[in-house]
Amino acid sequence: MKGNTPLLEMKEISKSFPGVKALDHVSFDLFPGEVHVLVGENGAGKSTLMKVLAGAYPKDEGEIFINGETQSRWSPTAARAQGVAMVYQEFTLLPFRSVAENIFLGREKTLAGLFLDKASMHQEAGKILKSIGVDVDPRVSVLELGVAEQQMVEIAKALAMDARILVLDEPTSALSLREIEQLFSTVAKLKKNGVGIIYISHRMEELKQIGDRVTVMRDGQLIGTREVADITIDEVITMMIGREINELFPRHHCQPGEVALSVKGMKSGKKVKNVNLEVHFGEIVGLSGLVGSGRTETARAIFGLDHMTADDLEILGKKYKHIDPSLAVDIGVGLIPEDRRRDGLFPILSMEKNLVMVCLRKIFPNGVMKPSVEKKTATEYVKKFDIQPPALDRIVHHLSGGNQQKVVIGKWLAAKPRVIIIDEPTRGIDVGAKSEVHSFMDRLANSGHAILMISSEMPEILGMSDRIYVMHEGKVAGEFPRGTDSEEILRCAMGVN
Amino acid sequence: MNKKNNLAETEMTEDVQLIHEKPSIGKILSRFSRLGALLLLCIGISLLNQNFLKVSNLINVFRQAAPQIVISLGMTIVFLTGGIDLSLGSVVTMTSVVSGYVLTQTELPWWFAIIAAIGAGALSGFVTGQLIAIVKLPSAVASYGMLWVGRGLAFAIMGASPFFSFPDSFRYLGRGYLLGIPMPIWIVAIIALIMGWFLKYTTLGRSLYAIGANPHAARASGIKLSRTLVSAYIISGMLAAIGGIILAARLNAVDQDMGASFLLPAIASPVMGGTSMAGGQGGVAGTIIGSLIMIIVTNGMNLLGINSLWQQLVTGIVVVLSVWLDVIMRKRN
Amino acid sequence: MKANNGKQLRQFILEKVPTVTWILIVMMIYFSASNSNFLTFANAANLCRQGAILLILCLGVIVVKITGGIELSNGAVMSLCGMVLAWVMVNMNMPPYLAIIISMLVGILFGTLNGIFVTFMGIPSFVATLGTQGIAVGLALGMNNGNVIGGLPEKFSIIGNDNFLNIPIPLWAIILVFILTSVLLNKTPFGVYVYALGGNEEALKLSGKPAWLYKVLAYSYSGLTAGIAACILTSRNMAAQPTVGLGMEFEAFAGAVLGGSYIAGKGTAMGGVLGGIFILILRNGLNILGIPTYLQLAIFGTVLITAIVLSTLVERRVQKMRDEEREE
Amino acid sequence: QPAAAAEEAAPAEEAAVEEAAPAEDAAAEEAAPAEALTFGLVTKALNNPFWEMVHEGSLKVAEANNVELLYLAPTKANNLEEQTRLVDDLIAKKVDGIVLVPVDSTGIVPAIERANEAGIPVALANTNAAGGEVITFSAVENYEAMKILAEYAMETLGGTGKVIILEGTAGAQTAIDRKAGVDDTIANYPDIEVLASQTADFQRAQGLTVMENLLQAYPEIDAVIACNDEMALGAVEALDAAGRLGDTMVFGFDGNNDALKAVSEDRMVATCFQNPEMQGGDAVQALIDYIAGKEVPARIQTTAILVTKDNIADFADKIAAAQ
Ligand SMILES: Nc1ncnc2c1ncn2[C@@H]1O[C@H](COP(=O)(O)OP(=O)(O)OP(=O)(O)O)[C@@H](O)[C@H]1O
Ligand SMILES: Nc1ncnc2c1ncn2[C@@H]1O[C@H](COP(=O)(O)OP(=O)(O)OP(=O)(O)O)[C@@H](O)[C@H]1O
Ligand SMILES: O[C@@H]1[C@H](O)[C@H](O)CO[C@H]1O
Ligand SMILES: [Mg+2]
Ligand SMILES: [Mg+2]
Repeated sequence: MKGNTPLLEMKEISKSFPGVKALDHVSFDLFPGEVHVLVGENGAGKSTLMKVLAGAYPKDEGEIFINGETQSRWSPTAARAQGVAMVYQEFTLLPFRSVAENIFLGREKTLAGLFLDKASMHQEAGKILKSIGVDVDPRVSVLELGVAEQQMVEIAKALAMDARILVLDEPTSALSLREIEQLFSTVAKLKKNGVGIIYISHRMEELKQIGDRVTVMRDGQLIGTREVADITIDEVITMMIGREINELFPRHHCQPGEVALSVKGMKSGKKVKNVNLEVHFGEIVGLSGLVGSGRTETARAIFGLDHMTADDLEILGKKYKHIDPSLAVDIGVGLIPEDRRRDGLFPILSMEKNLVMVCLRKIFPNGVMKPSVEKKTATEYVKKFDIQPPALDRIVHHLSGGNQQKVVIGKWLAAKPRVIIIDEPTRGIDVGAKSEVHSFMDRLANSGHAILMISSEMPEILGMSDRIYVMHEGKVAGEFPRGTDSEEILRCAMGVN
Repeated sequence: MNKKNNLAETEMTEDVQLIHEKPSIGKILSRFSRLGALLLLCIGISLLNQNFLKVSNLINVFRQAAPQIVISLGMTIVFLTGGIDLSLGSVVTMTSVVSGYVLTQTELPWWFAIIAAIGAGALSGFVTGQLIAIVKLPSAVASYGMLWVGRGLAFAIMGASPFFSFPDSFRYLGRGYLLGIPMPIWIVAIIALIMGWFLKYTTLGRSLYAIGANPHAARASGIKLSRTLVSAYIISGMLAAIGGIILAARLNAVDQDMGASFLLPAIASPVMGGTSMAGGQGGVAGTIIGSLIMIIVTNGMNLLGINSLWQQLVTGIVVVLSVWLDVIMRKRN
Repeated sequence: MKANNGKQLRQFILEKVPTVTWILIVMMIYFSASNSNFLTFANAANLCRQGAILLILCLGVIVVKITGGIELSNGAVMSLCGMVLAWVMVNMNMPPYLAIIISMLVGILFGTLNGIFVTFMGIPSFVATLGTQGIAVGLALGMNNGNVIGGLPEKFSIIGNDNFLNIPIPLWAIILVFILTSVLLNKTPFGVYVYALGGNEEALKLSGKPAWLYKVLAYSYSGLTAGIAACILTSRNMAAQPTVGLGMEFEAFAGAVLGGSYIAGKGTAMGGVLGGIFILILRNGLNILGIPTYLQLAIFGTVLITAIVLSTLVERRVQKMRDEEREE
Repeated sequence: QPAAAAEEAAPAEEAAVEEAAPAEDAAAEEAAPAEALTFGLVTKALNNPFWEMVHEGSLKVAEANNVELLYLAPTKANNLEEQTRLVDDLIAKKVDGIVLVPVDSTGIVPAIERANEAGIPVALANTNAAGGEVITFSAVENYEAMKILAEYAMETLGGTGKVIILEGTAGAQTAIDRKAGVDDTIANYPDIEVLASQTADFQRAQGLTVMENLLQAYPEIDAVIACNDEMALGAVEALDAAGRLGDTMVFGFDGNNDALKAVSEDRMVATCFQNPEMQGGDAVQALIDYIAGKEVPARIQTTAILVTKDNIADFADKIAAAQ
């Protein structure tokens, strides 16, 4: 493989955003028929490097070679012409338009160069979708698809370009196991056809599954490139964070106190059919289950974000018939949401304003604020969570993913809730930030908080929970003590007894 | 267990040094770019015409700007939440018609006319807010509907003929002086101070920014979305009513068209003052500057004797250019 | 099978046809029952003639609205186009057909100006089109000292008042602009890009297409419709008045909204036309019933807001039904 | 001499009233037609009490003759496009006659021609049109009336001073004639300096802003001659607010109730009463007569009365109605 000219060579690429050097002389190459995995902490610069490759961002410095030829003018159009196709980390579909229209966006088939040739677009879109095992009518609008199907359409859109270089930026974060398998077999097929694939993922196990080579980035710099066969996951992680992680899950002891939260016979929407659960002070309770089993909806219902009914809802010793988020905040319940961009952050507001948003009404009960108190509170949490950079006036939009998550957690803890619901505490954040979040959770429980943790990552469930509930089709299907093995939990989640 | 509840003491081991970012020259420039534009404008005009800087003219400028500033502040509040209130112009009309009705068709005292007008503004804002918060109409659509409702009510209350000739006590609000300063300027000053304080130092004010920055997160942070939104529209309705009262008192009459011409300046002033229509960003001072720029451009043209027929052309260009300047300055950051 | 038919009917009533259609039908039944002069050929022709201006503007607005923009300049641009149109015919003796082309070019020019403000200068469309409104009104007023231009060549009145193949020419104009708009939106790549601009502009940029160009073109198109409408309006009055179109932008906006385009990336030519017709017929019907003007507006406002609320509720219901179906 | 003009005018006005009275009687005498007639009245705006007076005058005559009268006006003041639509809707409604006050004398012509085609008689009130067939035009002689007013203004000024003219809606015949009346009068007074002549679209709010602006540019203004009362009253408010009402004389036109009141209170110097009730009533009467097959004069002239402090007592009832 090394003997050929590389399909792609990026040499000494640099790129700055206002205040951030996102890429600092990074070099990267790709050979035909290989899967080159790109890993790194949140904000390491992976997506930025790939966006430079796709022409979405102009580079400040450096050169791009395709098949050994230097490219003088680089733009989305040029990239496409050279066979670069990319599945972006962000949503790039048109929600109200048809699947076919999305797949062919910008490369429409026309009759007489003027009018859309819808028939042949539908036909071809159908073929591509089928080839990756997706059963979706190309005529329906994207709005009607589920998240996983939408992600598969994004992939089909890239495949439709007959790319020689295919970039997949975290393609699997929204996919279920079955779809991930489909994707991997498609990748294998493409490899055979000599396509070069760049694959970005935070899921370390995937690295071993499909990667040929791996490149690690940190803080906008290239740390190194290795053959996957020659390196262990632990070594990769060390490269990523620049130190060894000796203890992934800090949770050891637990002294449960009184019942903090108790829910009986709760229903909400179509996804929550019958939920019974209890969380005690000083305890981390894991809520496991398959994607779509209704865990997020359960959390939202308890917190009052969605409408719900329950036979019995008792929080901190008081019974409630109805609950809404503002009441929940007042009585000491916090929800650290799954979708932090949507439900957690105020991207254009400063770190300080984000951090005090929930506790505002608590620290200023008469509605009039004191700037000094506000600043003091925010400072406290910046320090406590080591948010980087520790600049109170910085707009959180400019922070990296992990630091954004710390702001969301900090914002909630500032309100001093006694019952904390955390939905996917470490989704989309890198290994370093992950262990920090875990140690926070551990300390919170030890200091007497009641924590309900939803997670799709089995190691996290097993490593952090003092007790585990498993949901299946909107119901709590089982309860397990710490130390239960993963197979038993999975069986329960799949409804097998 | 309770004493362990507080993490603070145990956790603050490492002493992280906060970064206080020194504002760069560019940042300072952009921060004051609007004020700079206003000053440049003033200098330019005063070089061309000595009358401009006369106290009497400046007082006149502020007096003319008064209703527009008050109404634009109402729009600012709504912009902060990420909405827009297209009904403000007709709320101005409707509320001043209400005050005109009370003043001329009833025996009620003049101050009751003011209360009635502000009440009508609040009510209209309440309905707009409900349409947005409860029915979940986009704000442009809901307030657009209310634009016609407000106009319709104004016409219906007034019938086929306008109200005029108001008592002097009411007209004092439009043309009276207190300590040598016209009443409209007092009113604006007081309102600006209250609104500035409200937005900066109250939790409700902060909630408005939060909703504009991200309504989902605002709800999930325990902010009462509907109530906060509705109060924003109520406040803007009330401000429109106050603008209407100043106008009616100045004109000594109300007619069914008087508010319509305020809608567009009310949109342009906050935007020119750096309030983002997308929500979550902006404030009182910018809006005042934006309004003043627009008024001073007109005033300057009058002083320079430019035919009023061409004035809208110049205003249009100034609006575009000053927003452009703002865009450039923001990008620089 | 039966259930399936029911579903299709439901889909037709709620999804395929904009809600405003049904409200429109109810309204028309009420007006025709109340006054025999409403549902007549003469009134239909009247509506076509007077409605052409609004409907054509609505079709331009809908394109801008789909891209996620707002168009507030078309009333003023239409006035200016009318002034230029009359000016070149009266003062330069230009033949009407050339003058018409000039009117359209002026419309396109000012539409393009909007587009440039929005794309290159990054000004929000609300403010940009507002600025253009001021510029256009200023020019329209200034160019003839605020005066009306009359004395247009006799044959120019054909456009606004005569028939071609027994159909009023303004109706032809509506039909042509309607077909042009629907073809552009549905049958050409340009249409796809217009929807993409509103749906996910980033996606369009990433696909390597010059998004700015299509955005500018969308505004130019709206300008073109203002130029076309100006020809009809000027011909109907046989005079050009500098502020004649003022306020028209708000009616056109209402039409676009009622036609179901208050979300960026959504909307159809049909919706725009139906929304425009709704406004037109409501005002016409109230006039024909003989409701005094000052009461009409209150009714108009109430009906408008009811129609908007109803459309929204229906839309939400449809979305819910869709979600339920997806569940199955 | 101005007083003389008023005296001259007064008897003429009485005559006009007499003229109208028998016509009403005649109509009342006639047996009511089998089917009641429906007329439409279209004015320029709703934001000027002047139009309500035209409406009331028309309504009085219509009711006395068992005619139904629909009253429509553009919701955007003085808007030609909307007014054209209103006329077209009345044609579609097949009313029996239309009393029309054109916003724009040229631009309205095709609408009148469409009414002609539909066989619907049109009577103009207050403002003339530049074409189309109309059965009559009922109004004052604006040029002459304005000359009388302007002449009075020149007298009061003593033939010298700085003057501002506020013009009416561009393109309206009333505005054009009145402007010509002022201009031609002032042409005879070389010591009069016209500082500015701007339109305020016959509206009070615009009169206020235009005047506020002009006050900035001109530190010395001796008189404002406004082509209608609404603009004059707007100017009065601006002057008053600037504390300059004592230095500047304001002249108006129309004789609206609150303008008359302003004259009685010395806030305005003079106005010209043009009897809008009669303008509307006469036009309605003409339509009724025309339909009944009677001869109708092509021009019905309403008498204008110069109103000053001297004869303001004659209008006591109208001033009372202003409150
Ligand atoms: N459009 C932008 N404007 C400003 N800063 C940006 C922009 N895009 C990325 N950055 C910054 O550049 C740095 C690299 O970001 P990038 O998205 O490439 O990280 P990543 O490695 O893809 O992280 P993740 O794993 O969270 O997706 C971060 O500090 C980020 O905040
Ligand atoms: N806040 C939300 N608003 C709307 N839809 C949501 C929200 N959160 C989740 N969903 C929808 O729920 C589905 C995901 O399943 P759900 O969240 O109910 O299950 P879960 O057990 O929490 O699984 P996971 O969170 O791992 O996806 C997706 O279709 C997603 O669109
Ligand atoms: O004659 C009338 C009145 O003067 C009125 O004030 C405006 O319109 C004119 O035509
Ligand atoms: Mg990334
Ligand atoms: Mg979930």
